[in-house]
Amino acid sequence: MNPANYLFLSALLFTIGAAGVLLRRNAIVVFMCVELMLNATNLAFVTFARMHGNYDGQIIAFFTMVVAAAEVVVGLSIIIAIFRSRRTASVDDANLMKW
Amino acid sequence: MTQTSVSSVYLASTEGGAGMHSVAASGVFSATWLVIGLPLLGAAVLLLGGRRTNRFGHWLGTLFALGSFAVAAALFAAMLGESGADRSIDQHLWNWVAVGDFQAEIGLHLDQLSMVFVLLITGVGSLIHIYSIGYMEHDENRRRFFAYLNLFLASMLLLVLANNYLLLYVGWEGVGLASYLLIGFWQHKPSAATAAKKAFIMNRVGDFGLAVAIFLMFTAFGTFSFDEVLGGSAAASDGTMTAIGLMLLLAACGKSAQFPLQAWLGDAMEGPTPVSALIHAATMVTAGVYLITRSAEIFNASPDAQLVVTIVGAITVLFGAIVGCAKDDIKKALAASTMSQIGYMILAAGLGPIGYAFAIMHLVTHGFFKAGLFLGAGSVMHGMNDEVDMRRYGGLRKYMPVTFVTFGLGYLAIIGFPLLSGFFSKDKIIEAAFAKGGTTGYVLGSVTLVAAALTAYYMTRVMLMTFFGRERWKEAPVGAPADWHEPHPHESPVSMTLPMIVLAFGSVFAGGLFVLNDAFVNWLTPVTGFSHGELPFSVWVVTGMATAMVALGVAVAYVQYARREVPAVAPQGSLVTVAARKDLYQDSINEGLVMRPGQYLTRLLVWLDGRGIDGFVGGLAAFIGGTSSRVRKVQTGFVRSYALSMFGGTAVVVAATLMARMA
Amino acid sequence: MSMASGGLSEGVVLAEQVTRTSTGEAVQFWVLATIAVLGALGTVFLKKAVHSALTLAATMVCLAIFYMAQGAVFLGIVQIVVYTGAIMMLFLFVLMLVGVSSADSLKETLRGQRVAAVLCGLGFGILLIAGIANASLGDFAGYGAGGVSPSGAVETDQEAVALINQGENVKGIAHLIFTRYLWAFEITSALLITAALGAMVLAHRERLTPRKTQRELSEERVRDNVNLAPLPAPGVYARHNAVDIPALLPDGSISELSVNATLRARGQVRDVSREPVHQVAELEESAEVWMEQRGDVPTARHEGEEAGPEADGTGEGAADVDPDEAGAERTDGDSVAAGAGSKESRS
Amino acid sequence: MNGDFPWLTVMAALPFVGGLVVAALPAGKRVLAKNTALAVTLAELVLAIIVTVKFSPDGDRFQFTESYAWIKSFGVHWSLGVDGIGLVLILLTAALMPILVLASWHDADTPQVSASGEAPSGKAAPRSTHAFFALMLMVEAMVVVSFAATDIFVFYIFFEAMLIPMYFLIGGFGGAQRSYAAVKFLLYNLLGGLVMLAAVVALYVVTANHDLGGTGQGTFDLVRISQAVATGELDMNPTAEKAMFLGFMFAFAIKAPLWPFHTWLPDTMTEATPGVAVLVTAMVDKVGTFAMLRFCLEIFPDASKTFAPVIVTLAVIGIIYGALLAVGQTDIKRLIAYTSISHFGFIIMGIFAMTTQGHSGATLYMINHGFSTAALLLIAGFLISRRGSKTIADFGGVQKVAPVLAGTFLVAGLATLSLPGLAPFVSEFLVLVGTYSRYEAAGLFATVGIILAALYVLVLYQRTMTGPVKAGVEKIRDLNVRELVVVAPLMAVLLVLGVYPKPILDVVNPAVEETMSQVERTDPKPSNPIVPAAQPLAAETHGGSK
Repeated sequence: MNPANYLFLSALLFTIGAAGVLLRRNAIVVFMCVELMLNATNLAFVTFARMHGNYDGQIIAFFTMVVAAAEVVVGLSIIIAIFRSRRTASVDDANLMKW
Repeated sequence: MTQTSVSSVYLASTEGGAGMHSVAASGVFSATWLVIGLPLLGAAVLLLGGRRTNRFGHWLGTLFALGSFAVAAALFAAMLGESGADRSIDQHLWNWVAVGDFQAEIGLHLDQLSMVFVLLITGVGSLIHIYSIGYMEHDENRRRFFAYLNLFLASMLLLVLANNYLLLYVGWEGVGLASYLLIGFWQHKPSAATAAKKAFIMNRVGDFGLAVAIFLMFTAFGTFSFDEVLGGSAAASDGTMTAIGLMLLLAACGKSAQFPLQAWLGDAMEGPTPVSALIHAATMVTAGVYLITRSAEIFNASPDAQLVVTIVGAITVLFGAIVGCAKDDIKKALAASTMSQIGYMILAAGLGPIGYAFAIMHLVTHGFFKAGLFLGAGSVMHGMNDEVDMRRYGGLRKYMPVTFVTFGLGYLAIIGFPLLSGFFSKDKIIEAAFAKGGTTGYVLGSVTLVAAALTAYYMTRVMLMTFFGRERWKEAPVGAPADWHEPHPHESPVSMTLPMIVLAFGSVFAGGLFVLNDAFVNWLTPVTGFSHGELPFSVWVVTGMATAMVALGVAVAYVQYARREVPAVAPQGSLVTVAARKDLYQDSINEGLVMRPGQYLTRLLVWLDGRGIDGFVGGLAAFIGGTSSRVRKVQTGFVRSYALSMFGGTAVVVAATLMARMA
Repeated sequence: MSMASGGLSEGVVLAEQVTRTSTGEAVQFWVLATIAVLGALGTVFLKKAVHSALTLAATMVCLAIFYMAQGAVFLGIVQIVVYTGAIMMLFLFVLMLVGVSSADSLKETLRGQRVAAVLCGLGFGILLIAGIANASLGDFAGYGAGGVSPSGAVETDQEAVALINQGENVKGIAHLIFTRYLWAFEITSALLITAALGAMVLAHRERLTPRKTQRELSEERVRDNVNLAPLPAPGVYARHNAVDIPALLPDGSISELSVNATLRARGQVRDVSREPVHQVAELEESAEVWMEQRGDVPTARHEGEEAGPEADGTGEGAADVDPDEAGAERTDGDSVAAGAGSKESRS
Repeated sequence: MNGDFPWLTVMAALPFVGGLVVAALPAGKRVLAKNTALAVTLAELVLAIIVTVKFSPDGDRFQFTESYAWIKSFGVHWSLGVDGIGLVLILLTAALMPILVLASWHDADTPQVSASGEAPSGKAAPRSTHAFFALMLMVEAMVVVSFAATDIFVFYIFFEAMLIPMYFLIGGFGGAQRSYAAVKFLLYNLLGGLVMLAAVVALYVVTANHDLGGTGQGTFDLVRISQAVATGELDMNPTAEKAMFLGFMFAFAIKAPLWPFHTWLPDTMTEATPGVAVLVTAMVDKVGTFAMLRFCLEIFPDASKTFAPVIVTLAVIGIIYGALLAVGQTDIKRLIAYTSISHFGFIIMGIFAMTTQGHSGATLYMINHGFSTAALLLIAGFLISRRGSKTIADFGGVQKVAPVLAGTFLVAGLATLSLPGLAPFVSEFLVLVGTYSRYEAAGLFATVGIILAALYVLVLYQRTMTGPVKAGVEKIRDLNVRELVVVAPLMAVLLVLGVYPKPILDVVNPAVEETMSQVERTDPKPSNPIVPAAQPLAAETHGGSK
């Protein structure tokens, strides 16, 4: 097997995640799909690191995880705050900020 | 043919004469600047002093004018003591504008020609100052009036004393400003304000000519000082000289109210009468004649320009005379007369060296008698509740004897009664016109003769209607206001009659003195040059013809206005009369050709600016605003739509990258 | 796990440059990749968010194994601990707060969104995959002992190169983090603190009115004059003291007030109004049996107390009347239970 | 020669710091704020006078130069320095500011008219006076830097930053439509500035390609670039040069404003308070014309020559157009705005005539127009604030009730129509002569402007000041002491510069010579020179020799 397959897998997962973001209305699921996309990129990073034989890609993936953790914390708080005031977790319901 | 011979005669005769080799001012002459400085200081003191100077302002103003006259007289005396080129004096004051080749100085040039003008301006000007003390006695703004009079004198003196065209331009416009202020002195009258504005703007049209003439001089010679331009004029091309000449003529037309810029003069009668006297006799309208005479070399170098000058002069002579015949307003009749007389001068100046001296001579004599006539008219109005309609005068000789006599002498002088001032000066111009030679000479001569007859006619008419005949002022006019009361004609105070008497002396004797030994011509020749034209016939024939024409004019007028009753209301009159009363439709023509198209153009442009240029700008803004208000609907508020567009964009970027890589 | 460790060892072994992996890794890849993709699809398409979370967790674990297989041991562990362990659990907590049971409707409400999303996704995926397929990826350098200089050696510190060459993943990463990426690493700490603070601020709910004191509460209660006395405790006849069992009123119906409002709202009230009657009857029966066995004469008590015959009558009649009584009780109880929704909870 | 004291930086910093101080003064202390602002502007004037005195016209072209590295990565320096042209404009700015502060004394104290045009009620915001004067000082600082900058980037920054305080000055104080005017002003000028920015960047790239900054870098140093242009070291691609020239020119043409980019000016001047309107026309707009002379001609001499006929044509159109529109206006301030458009036409025409007279005249014109328009606008402002209307038809006979006001207004008007003896005449005549000697037709058409100028000034004067006293006019008071203090120096300057412009010209002329040599233009020679070649200095001495 060619290790490049990891990259194909990464692309596939990323696309699925992106489609999920576009298709799902539940904010939590949308968020999960975002995480999926991040994970996909991490996989690509790790693969690239292996490709180049150094650890820089892994470091980036590591930072991505840190950022993702921070992001999840804040994002989920926002979802909760919204849910608390509007009793819904649907991203379509938060649509007041428009023209 | 004749023309060329004349100009060659001129060239021969003025060798070393008109070249303006002058000496720097020293001795008495170093006080030349005081001539201008004194009235200027007077104006400044009176204007800045404000109400504090109200009490003595008129005396102060008169004092400054008289002081200026005294300095002028001293200069004249000193000049008589000099001879030849030493009579031409330059006084450099300070460098004004110096940019590259453009070198303008504030410098004065006093020579025989300027001297004549300085004496006339300060002399007659001072008399008018004195007269105004009495005339403006009851005006609350008398101080301001004297300030403006002083300003007027200063500007006019600057005009005639400048040693370059740019400084002359300053005086030129200064005169325009002073006339604006004085014509519009009674600003509360809308008609006065309008007349003042009209005068200034028509003058500005003339100023345009002067400005362009200076541009032309600068591009042709790189300078615009009198000595350099005039000295070099022979070297320049004909076309350039003709262009400069015509532009100078345009300037002269504006200031001297010559055709086609004559329309402001009649309206200028809205100003107080001393102002009219000042404008018509001593300042302002004479400036054009001065300019042409001063620029003699330029015109001598361009026969075409000279021809145009004579044509303009001839037209104006007749124009003024015809209008003068129909006016019932005493001041407007005199104004038309001025226009006609200045026409004489312009015509004479256009004749070249044959005429310059006579033009100036007529200018001086005219200064005397026209000032006298206007002051007389002012005196009449003073005694008649400011009535100006001659049809409401009549038989006033009994009530104002001094005015009658002085006015009468002025009248005799202007019609050219033998041996009075006007006789000599006008006769010389008629001679010179015939002496021009050829068809032109005959045409011009005939015009001047006809005009002489017309002058006699309308002046006699004025005289008769005012001082003789039935006392029409005793009857209430048709449609008189309820508070109309009969005027009580009375003689004016001494401060007013005294100047009139002095001027009457001038009217009577000036001409005779001037022709004695050709004193005047000899005096001016170093500046203007002089050549005797060759008359096609004897001098006495011309004199005889002129006298006959005058007699004819007087006779017709006598028949019409002394033998017949003068109606208190103007009769219908013939077509010509109606046209003349309306100044030969000059205002209608101006309105139709300039004012109305201008107004429409202005309105169109205002509309265009708002709707066109700004409309485009506003339209652009509205278009962008409208587009964005439509495009903003894309912002649905659904975060997934935004995500979709982002994702689509990413896909496009990836596609583009791939395409770039593939290619 | 065995496969994971196998992959791991193989990954580390991969010292020389490779264009193909070992068969073991290939097998592992194909198996786990399938799971990972299925998990991802599940995340997107499963109706319940909880299920999505679980499938996502599965995908993440697969990825963790991939990391380890590719020599990123540290990252693999972090992936499991942080991602699967912490983050996904956070998701689940939030799901619980928001409501586990609420299943999403998968019906699309935005016009054209679904079609466009699928098209975009397909296009993007195809483009991306085409791009990768098209890219000249070259050889994989790999890690491990063997002195092969990694291609990125120029940019990496000597020491790090050495560590990489020794296959010391954790040490190598540690070295990089605390040398080259120290600044970024420090920044992440600021980021995390900020995120923690942000979460607190966002989740915090500001009290809009001042807290009521006990005194105020009691005064309010008196003023309202509703339920002045303490609310009835739950439980029946001291036989049940569970909070979801309402107390019975004298007429045998249940007292709503005795049960927590939340339980009532959820319909989780257990109605036992029928049971006590039934059980009392049973009890009495057994008591009679017992007494008969003792040989005691109940009449002595009958004689001693006037209530005796009544009790007898009741006792005797109980067997007769019981079915009727019970039936009446049941209908009564049913109606109450239906009202409170207790029937469902019991089933 | 000038020591090492950073005069220009101090001059730039003083109003800036002064503005901050004024803004920070405690609320409600309006008088203190005004006095502080006045003191700052007077101190600035003193500085300007010191600098002018220390300036030696025969010395180096740029004096008081200072240069500090600012943004090293693309060679930006805080470089200041003045030549004669910049110096006199700085002097103009410094001289006008105290006058403007005095003239605007009460403008910000009262609440402003609401957008619906309702009469203001209640009290003004407690810090409105502070804000007004602080912004004025900020503008002064920026204008000074713009005139003194010898680094194109520094110039650009201040050229653009000026819009910010101006926006608030126009939008915050003035007539009912002021916010419309402010937005229009901002957008219009911003558009020009952005186009210029592109040209500035392009210029940097071009200089970098020619390695003017050394080590492969470009430079923004004006002196360096113009030297390189003059020596041929920087030979730009003609197309690129034209494009960059147009980019610069576009911004300046809007700022100046040149027809047809003028429509923001009437709105701005009509709505702004008189002081701010003067600030716009007398100083801020002068930055545009100054920059044409300084940057367009110096950096792009060839393109300037190529486009000169077009720009001169536009300028002539502007002269006539502005004058005709002024005649047609019904609003006093709008009328004055259109006269300014006409006058800016003269200035731009003089610049692009590329003759010594044209350049010196244009520079002098900037000064004179500053003073004359200031006088006209401020007096008109006094008049308008008394009557509460700016419609010409509401006035009439003011001369009767307020003779001093009318008199000074007339003098200002006469200056506007370039009456000889008053300052603008000299400059206008120089511009006309300079233009005529290169472009005869343009000179002739522009001269028609002097007739139209008489028309619009006198029509305005006649309708407002003369005639019977109209209802509502009779209670107009004459100028008070503060207003006289405002007007008197302006009148004095107009008179003195009219008869003795030498001090200014002496300073300006050497700078103009430099510019002329930069564009490689010489004055057209007279066809029949009177002065023989043997006497080249005759022009210098011929006055004194007699």
